[in-house]
Amino acid sequence: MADVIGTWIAALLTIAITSLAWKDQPVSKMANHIYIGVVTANSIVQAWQNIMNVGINKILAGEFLYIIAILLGLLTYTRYSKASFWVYRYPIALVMGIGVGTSMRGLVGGSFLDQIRDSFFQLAVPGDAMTSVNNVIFFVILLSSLSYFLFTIRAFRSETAMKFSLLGRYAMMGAFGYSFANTIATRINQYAGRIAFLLIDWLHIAG
Amino acid sequence: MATKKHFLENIPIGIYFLLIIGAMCYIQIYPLGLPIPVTEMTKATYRTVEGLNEGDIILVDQGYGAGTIASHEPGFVVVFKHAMRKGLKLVICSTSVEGPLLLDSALAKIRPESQGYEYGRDWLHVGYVAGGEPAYAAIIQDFTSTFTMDYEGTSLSGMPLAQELTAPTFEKIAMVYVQSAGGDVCEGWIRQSAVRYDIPMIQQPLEMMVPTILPYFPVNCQGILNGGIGAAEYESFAGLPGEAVKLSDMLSMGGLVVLIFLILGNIGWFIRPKGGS
Amino acid sequence: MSTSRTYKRQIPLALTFIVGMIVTFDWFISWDPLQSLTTTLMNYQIVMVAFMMGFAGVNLVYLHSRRIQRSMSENKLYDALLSAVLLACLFIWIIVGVGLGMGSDQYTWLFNTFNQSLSATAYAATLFYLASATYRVLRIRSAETGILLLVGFITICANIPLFKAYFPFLGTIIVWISDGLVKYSYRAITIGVGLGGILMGVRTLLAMETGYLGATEE
Amino acid sequence: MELIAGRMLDLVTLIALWVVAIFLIFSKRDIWIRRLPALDFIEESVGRAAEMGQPVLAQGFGSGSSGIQSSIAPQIIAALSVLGHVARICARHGTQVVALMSSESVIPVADEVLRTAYRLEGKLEEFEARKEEMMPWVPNQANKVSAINALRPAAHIIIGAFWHESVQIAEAASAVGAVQIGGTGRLYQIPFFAAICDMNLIGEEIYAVGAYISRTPEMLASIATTDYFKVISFALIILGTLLATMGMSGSLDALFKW
Repeated sequence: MADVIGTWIAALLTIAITSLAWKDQPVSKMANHIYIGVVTANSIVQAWQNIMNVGINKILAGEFLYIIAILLGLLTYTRYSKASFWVYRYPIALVMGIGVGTSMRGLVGGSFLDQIRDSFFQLAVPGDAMTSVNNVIFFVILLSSLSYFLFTIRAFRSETAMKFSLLGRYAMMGAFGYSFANTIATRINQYAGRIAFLLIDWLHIAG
Repeated sequence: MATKKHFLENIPIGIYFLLIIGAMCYIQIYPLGLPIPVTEMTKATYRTVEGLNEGDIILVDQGYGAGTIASHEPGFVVVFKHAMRKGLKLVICSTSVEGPLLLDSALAKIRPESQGYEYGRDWLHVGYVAGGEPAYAAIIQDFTSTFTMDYEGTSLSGMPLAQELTAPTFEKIAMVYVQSAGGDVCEGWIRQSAVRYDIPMIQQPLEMMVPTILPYFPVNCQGILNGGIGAAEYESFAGLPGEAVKLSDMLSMGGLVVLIFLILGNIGWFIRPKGGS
Repeated sequence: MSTSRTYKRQIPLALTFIVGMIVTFDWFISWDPLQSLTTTLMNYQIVMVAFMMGFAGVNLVYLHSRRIQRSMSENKLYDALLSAVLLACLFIWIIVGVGLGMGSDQYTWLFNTFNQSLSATAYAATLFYLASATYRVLRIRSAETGILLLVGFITICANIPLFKAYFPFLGTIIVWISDGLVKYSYRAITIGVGLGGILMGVRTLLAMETGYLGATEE
Repeated sequence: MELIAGRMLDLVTLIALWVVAIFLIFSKRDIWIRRLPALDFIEESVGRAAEMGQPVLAQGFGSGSSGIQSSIAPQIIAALSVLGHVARICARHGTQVVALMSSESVIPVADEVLRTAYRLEGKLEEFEARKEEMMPWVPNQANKVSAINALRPAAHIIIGAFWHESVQIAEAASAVGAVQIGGTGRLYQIPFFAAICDMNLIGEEIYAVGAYISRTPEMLASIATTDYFKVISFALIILGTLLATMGMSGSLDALFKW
């Protein structure tokens, strides 16, 4: 019984949210408000499980240093007090430092050095004209796109250099076309999932 | 903007939407079952999993929410099934708050017990993990110092698979499989596991995010599944048909309608009499 | 005044710098104490961020309780009802999820019925905005949009199994596009974004990006 | 305690980046920066809107908890620099400028930016009188679309940080016939702006435009530092390609495995 009611509610909510694309009206507004409430609540519930798993359980098991983590976590809520707002800065400063350090150290290898290392093209592949031509094209695409993002180097402001970087802009536009079309595929896929739900689980038409 | 639009540009948007929905419903009821051509990228993903040895451990970030379940769940199911065929072990965590709650639906399609897979020995689920990139680094450095219990609240100390993951965890993981709708998540995992420890990695981002992961392929990321399309290809290439193959017919029909309207709109725009600037 | 400034501003900024440096050098130096310190810091981070996820809830309570009051006084009853329902959902979900546990049948039912259908549809419904944009706005206005449209057109075709099955050459073209055009033009963007991210880190650790400290006074 | 083999080049590069950045920031050198065509386009379209007496709408100033305290802060700051520039043109012509606010942490900063713009044009009282309608609080997406429909702007400046609302707002503004300039550092949203907007800024270009207008020394120094390293990568790619073509890439590979 609970399943049947659940399916009906889910189906009606699906339709209500879809209608939002058409026009903003009372029913879709209600669905939207429920949505915000339940999504926020779920993330709080999951966060709670995380605090238990990574923090409180360890304290119970005797790792008392994790009391500091819990305290720091609680201190974040001082941001709602005007007088002791500054206390909030301690945990956020730690979070910021750890986050920045973690991403910075990985960016050097991941988005700089490894990217260069993977860009050494063999421009003349013996006996494979097609690959050679492609490699020359890709080499030009990469360099021209890269030169498009030079803003403070005067040498790259000559007319030829600007034309070269314009080539990069065109290449990127092509890449955006790919991305755009892929987004359409993503959304159709997701909507297909909803239609499958409506037709199979709710209306039992197809299967 | 002053010129009048040609009627081809002015078909009421409601009719257009109904056509999309109608076409997709129609094909769901009367499916075509078209063959799915498999791209090189999907084959590379398949080969990465196929190249692992029996007993190897895969770390899975089942980081999808309900919003992208149609694209991601088939990808999770098919890789899990493939891993079972190969005798691989799976450790599942999730960087999405909705991920852990969606696992049951995927497990119902996988049914690990049917292959003799035992929870705690062959696979494990620790649930959601907050904290972003530092969290991935913590997991990959020392799994057992980060987690104390699994998603259901059972202590990890009694689970043989968890005990295999003591520090240094990165030496014990044979592959990382990331599924996410967040770019920071995908690239964060690449940096903390693939760049740092050269652990083989496959990813299933959404179709729209693939371009941002492509620069890492194949040096840091050995395989990319192109969202739901990639999952469908994997299903047919691995011979493990599932949900994604079914959805791909709807993708065909929906895409076709969008394509037709794109062409109509442009034709209308071209033949519209242009006045002034 | 100056001591309060030290506590309220300078120590937090110094903390960011020190912690950032510790975490950064852990990548390059193999030394067990350093490694266990960073792992602990990262575990702390998980707990702190988990706590911060509660902010969204507090903000909602604050915003919507005010809205209920205002709507009631202006006699907009439906608006008040909307906010009330939102808050009711928030509390019911948290009580059931934390009280009975996330794995409980009750919470699973709530999640599968509400969260799943709403989230899935909210994202999927963007399809319609996207579709209407493709139809009403996407035009060959210039060489740039022409290229964008051409590649987009080929990609939509290649994403449709129907076409790919009958026109095998689409497969070859799409591989050229994705593994060549897209990969290398995005690589230029990746390099730029990566360097920009590092510089953002440098500025943060040097206390030049201090927005995260909140209110600018003091 | 020892350095980890295979990460030497990473370490050297990171230290080099720090050194160059610190040098450029603290040496207070005058850094030249290219004027982007997009800026001309912004001035032109805002000017036209002003002549026609139609409002200019700007958005992209964060969303919810992703405000000035989050990792997207540089994008918001760039967006605010552009807003200040646009607001001055509007103040001069007496045109309405509207900046949609969706993150609380940004409001005080945006207030300051608009106030400065109006003060520089000697119209501070006008700002004080119409402050409320200049910075409406529009937290969610559906409301952004209705705000566009209600205002019917002639120019729509969408520079800053955007999430999946990008398609909706760009489509809605295009339907009311606004000239649009889009740009964001959030990569997934760039394609929509590229497809829909009349002029678009790709990724980092928004920081360059922001720095060109605001002339903040740290920001200029950051852009210059990244530029130098891009030139280095440029040179390394050419060198590596030459060596690979001649079949002699061994030594360079060794460098990257150092």
